[in-house]
Amino acid sequence: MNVRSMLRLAAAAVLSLAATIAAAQDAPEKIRIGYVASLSGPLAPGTLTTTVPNYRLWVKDVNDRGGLMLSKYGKRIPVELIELDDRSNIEDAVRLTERLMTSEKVDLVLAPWGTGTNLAVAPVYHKHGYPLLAVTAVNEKIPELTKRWKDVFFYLGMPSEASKALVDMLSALRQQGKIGDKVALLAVAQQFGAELIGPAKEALAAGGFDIVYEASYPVDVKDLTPQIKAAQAAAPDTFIAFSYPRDTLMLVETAQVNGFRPKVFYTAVGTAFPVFKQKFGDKAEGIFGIGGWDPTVPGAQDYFKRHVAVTGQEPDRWASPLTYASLQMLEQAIEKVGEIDREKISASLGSDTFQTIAGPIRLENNRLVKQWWVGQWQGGEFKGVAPADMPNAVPPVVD
Amino acid sequence: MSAPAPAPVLSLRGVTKRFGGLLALAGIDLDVRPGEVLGLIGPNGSGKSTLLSVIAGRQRPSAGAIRLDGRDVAGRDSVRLCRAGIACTFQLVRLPDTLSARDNVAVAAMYGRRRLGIERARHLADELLERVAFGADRHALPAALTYSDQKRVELARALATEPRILLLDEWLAGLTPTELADALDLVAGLRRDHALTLVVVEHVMAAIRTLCERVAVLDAGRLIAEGSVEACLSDPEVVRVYLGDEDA
Amino acid sequence: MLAPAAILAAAAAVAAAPMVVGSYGISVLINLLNAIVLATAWAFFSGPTRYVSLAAGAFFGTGAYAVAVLGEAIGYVPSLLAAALTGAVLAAIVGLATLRLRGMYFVIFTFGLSELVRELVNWWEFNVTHTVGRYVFLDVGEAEILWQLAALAAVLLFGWWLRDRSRIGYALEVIGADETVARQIGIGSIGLKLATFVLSSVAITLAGAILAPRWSFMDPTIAFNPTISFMTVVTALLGGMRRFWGPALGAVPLALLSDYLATTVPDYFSIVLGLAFLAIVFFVPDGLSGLLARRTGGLRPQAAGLP
Amino acid sequence: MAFADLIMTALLSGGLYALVSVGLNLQYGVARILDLAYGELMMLAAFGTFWAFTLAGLSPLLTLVLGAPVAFAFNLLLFRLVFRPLVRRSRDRASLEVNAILSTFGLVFLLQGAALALWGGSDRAYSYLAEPVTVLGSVTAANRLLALAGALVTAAAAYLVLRFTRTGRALRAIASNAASAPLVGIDVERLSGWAFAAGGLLAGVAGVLVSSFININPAIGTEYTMKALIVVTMGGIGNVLGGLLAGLALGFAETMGAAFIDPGLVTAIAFALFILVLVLRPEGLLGRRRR
Repeated sequence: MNVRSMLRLAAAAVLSLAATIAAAQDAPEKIRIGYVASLSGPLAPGTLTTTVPNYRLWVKDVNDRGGLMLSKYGKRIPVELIELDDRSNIEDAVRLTERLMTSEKVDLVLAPWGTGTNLAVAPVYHKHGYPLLAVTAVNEKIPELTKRWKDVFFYLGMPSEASKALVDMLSALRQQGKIGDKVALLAVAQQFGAELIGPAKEALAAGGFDIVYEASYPVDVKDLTPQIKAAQAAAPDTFIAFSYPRDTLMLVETAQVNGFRPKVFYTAVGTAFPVFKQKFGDKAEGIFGIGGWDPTVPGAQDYFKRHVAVTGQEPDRWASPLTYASLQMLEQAIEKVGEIDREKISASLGSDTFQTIAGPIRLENNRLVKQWWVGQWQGGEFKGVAPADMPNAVPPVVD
Repeated sequence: MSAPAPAPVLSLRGVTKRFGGLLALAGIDLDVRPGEVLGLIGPNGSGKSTLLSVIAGRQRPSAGAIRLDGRDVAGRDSVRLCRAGIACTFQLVRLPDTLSARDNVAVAAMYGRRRLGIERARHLADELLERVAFGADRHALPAALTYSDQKRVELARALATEPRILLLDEWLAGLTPTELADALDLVAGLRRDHALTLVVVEHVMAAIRTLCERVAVLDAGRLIAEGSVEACLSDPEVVRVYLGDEDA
Repeated sequence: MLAPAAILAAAAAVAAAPMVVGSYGISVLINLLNAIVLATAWAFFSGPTRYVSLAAGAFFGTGAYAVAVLGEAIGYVPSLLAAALTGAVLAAIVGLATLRLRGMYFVIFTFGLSELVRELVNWWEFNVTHTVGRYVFLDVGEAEILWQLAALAAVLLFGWWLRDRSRIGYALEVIGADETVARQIGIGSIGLKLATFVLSSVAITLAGAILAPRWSFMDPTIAFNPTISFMTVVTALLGGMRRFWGPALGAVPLALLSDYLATTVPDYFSIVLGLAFLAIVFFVPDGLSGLLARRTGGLRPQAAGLP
Repeated sequence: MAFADLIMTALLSGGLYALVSVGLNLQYGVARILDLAYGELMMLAAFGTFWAFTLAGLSPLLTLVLGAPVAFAFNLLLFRLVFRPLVRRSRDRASLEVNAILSTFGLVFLLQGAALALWGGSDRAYSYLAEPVTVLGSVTAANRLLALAGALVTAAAAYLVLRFTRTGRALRAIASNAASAPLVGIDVERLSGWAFAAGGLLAGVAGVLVSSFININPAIGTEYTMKALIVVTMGGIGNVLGGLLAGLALGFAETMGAAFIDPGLVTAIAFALFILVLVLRPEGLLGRRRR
């Protein structure tokens, strides 16, 4: 049976190759852009909150403009989006990515969602020379990885920077006399939690904070009441949880039920998600979380409205604007190059400055070095509050 | 009844088996002499099958000693007892459903005491099936066989392990009168040819009379009589047990 | 002698494939061979003994994680050996503790085991090494991965074929049907079951170890993916476990079907796959190998070794 | 943490385990269908509750009442269409189990895919009864307390029905020996269908009750299926009280483990307990030996 399937594969490959050669002479009818993402399975909620809506929105936006302007052919060429589902399975992600590049021969491949999946497919992008705009990958090895894979671009930064920004904000608040020294620290026992809690502890210790409670919990935790009660008993000024979406919502609800109201209440991934606002409404007010955005950047408000209109949901107020910004960068890079030449597009992405809904972006060593790390729900909006030197950072509200 | 009895090949002393609060065997003392056919009788639930499975190593006795050729084997499992020469058939036929009749027998010859290779084991299986007057297709799966042929396969399988002591648990039950007569001849012949010692649990009294030199009668886990068939069957307690339980 | 020749020919064809098919073709073949190895290894134990094990994910993950942790430190090949050894030890411990369980209790136990191993590895990484998630930068090409999987599949298939022609094959049949009977005819069932379980688990562990370099990043959630356990069982059941080539037969349509559906109906992928499963249960009751055997006039089970 | 808090946490998480297991006990223990799509039934109910609450402002308790007949009918239909033919075809319990694994695995994909196509894959959540209630001197969320109450009520109801009604006795006869149940005049197919549908109904109840304190998305079911299977197995297949006991035992083990050993190890501790129980009592806490 192997021989037969091999033959069939070979035949398919030959056919599609012939088709490609025949079509390559004139301007292409469309630019084919694909992606493999977790449309189902455990990674789907993140994918369908942050990544996929932006891809669909961007393609619609581009096609509403008539397509991408390729100067080589002197006209706008519409974009066709090819979506594949890896079912949250990493081997499927690798294989289907390979398929898009070598069998479907799409022009560009957008990134999947999540650190693990992005890193798993990165070698495939690298091997076939496709740029990977790995927006939703957060990890400490970014400087090494960008050396290894020159076509891979990172946007969300490193966990140690997140911890530093958070602790800097706390130090400033303490200096203003708004909070005291006592910090309670929780982390989900997973790559994300592990990479954040280590640097956070160091930064807190260096900043002279007093960690009065520290604990971790497994990814599939069912009830966080004991942790919240224990943290509450330690009477901290600041509560920090390096959490994932499902536990983020659980932590907030449990804290509210138990009347646990530290001056600073911070939860991580998920705080910026629309589901957070949907569930807590007014009760979200004042809660800190990872991410944040600046709604005053030109185009940002409009983006927000289009996102709601086209995808039926609000964007995630952390990685969503950056995802869309990464697509704007891709668009501008393509139009600057004027044709689908992936090597040139990668070069442009790595060196040019782009105007986006997240402000002007210029990558350094293939990564975005300045980004929002702490946001706070203020007046129904999750505003960026730290690092304080970000443009339009609003001051954190602590009463 | 003159010469001193030869040393027993199998000797039970105080063999006891409890299931929770239930006493299934209450200190059984019993000797099995080499080459004899010992009948084990008693009403339903008297502990006959339990006793057989304890002897065969399927169940551990709660207390007591079982000596095989003078060595205590109580608590040894059925694998070791099989290799020591004890084989049995089951009260309800138990034949693996995916192996043919022949392979069901052959596999016992591949293990058991002989440990033959596949071809020789199959050859032996053919011989044994013939010996037990198995009349159907050797390649048939057990489900396709008649009950009496299934029983014959079980017997052949037990023989294939090359036992010295063969335990038959109601092997004759459910046979037609003609089949029964043939089967009795067969068992008697096997005993002669293979120098077997047999322990037979049986309800068919005619079979007991034909086959057994001695019987042991169990009731409620106790041994209530032991000796020649006639003597036991006229024992007042045995009569009471049987009339009280079976014929009522 | 037809079967060994066929196995060898298939393995050779797969080994030659990288010269013919492109990168994606190799990916498809890797996926297919991985499914074949997992399903065959699983059925190698579960087929004759009729134990339904959901531990495939645990062993696969153990192999993958072992290579992720040790690969760079001690080299790829030594890390493969270390993975196999870890899998063997784990399987021996698990086997000794659980092979007396039967039916659903064993199923759930083995599933619990996968979760337990994942939790413990996660806990260890979080609290002791402080690095949940490992980077796997090993210089192992796709073709090499394919060759290793092909070799492993060939060894497994050939081993099973050989076993069917040995006393052990017969013994396992009896054990699976009725362990009491097996023991009564002198088959040391515990040792045989344990040995089979260990061999099967080592093969699954090796599959994980071989695939690890394909994903440059590994964390316990990725490595110990419960889907692997379920897909393995379903693949083997679909192919049928009565014949040594059955599980491999189940892998072919599943691997190709899922790729086909993922690309043609990505949005309704799950629905169509679900319907396909139901259709299979209703229209292919004995697995594909059963269907094929019936079509070809029903191989007499006794004609060549075991059924 | 205060002693009262510990006890309350243990009861709540144990109650959650018990709650999700009752329905599966009926479907698997009594109707003999190993339903891997059990969690998906919960997922559908959770989604239904979410939409009823968000779109129509319907209280989850009202959804519970209105949805119950729907869930029952849906599961009865499922049994008639999918599982009855399988039961008829299967030679023995083992082959039924294989068929059930394959078909319900397909059902998992089907139901998840349907939810995905209908409602998308992102997380949904709403807030209901996230109010503090003080019980035994410990502050607890009312919605979690409601789930505990649900566990006790459904387990008690299932137990009483199985124990003291004619139908219940017939169902238990099927559970212990389906082959000989017809001999004593029991309509196995009809009653199995009812048991399956009742189990599906209880899956729905569990889905409604947990929906207010979890994130709802199409993929949440699998986890509950596995948890429920573990609880059912640990308690003794088909034994509702055993399931309740096993659920509570797991809850206590997790809570005490988190408090006195390491919160990062709760799942490992729960599994260790599960494994210990199975090694010591392979038939489950209150199960009866089969062989």
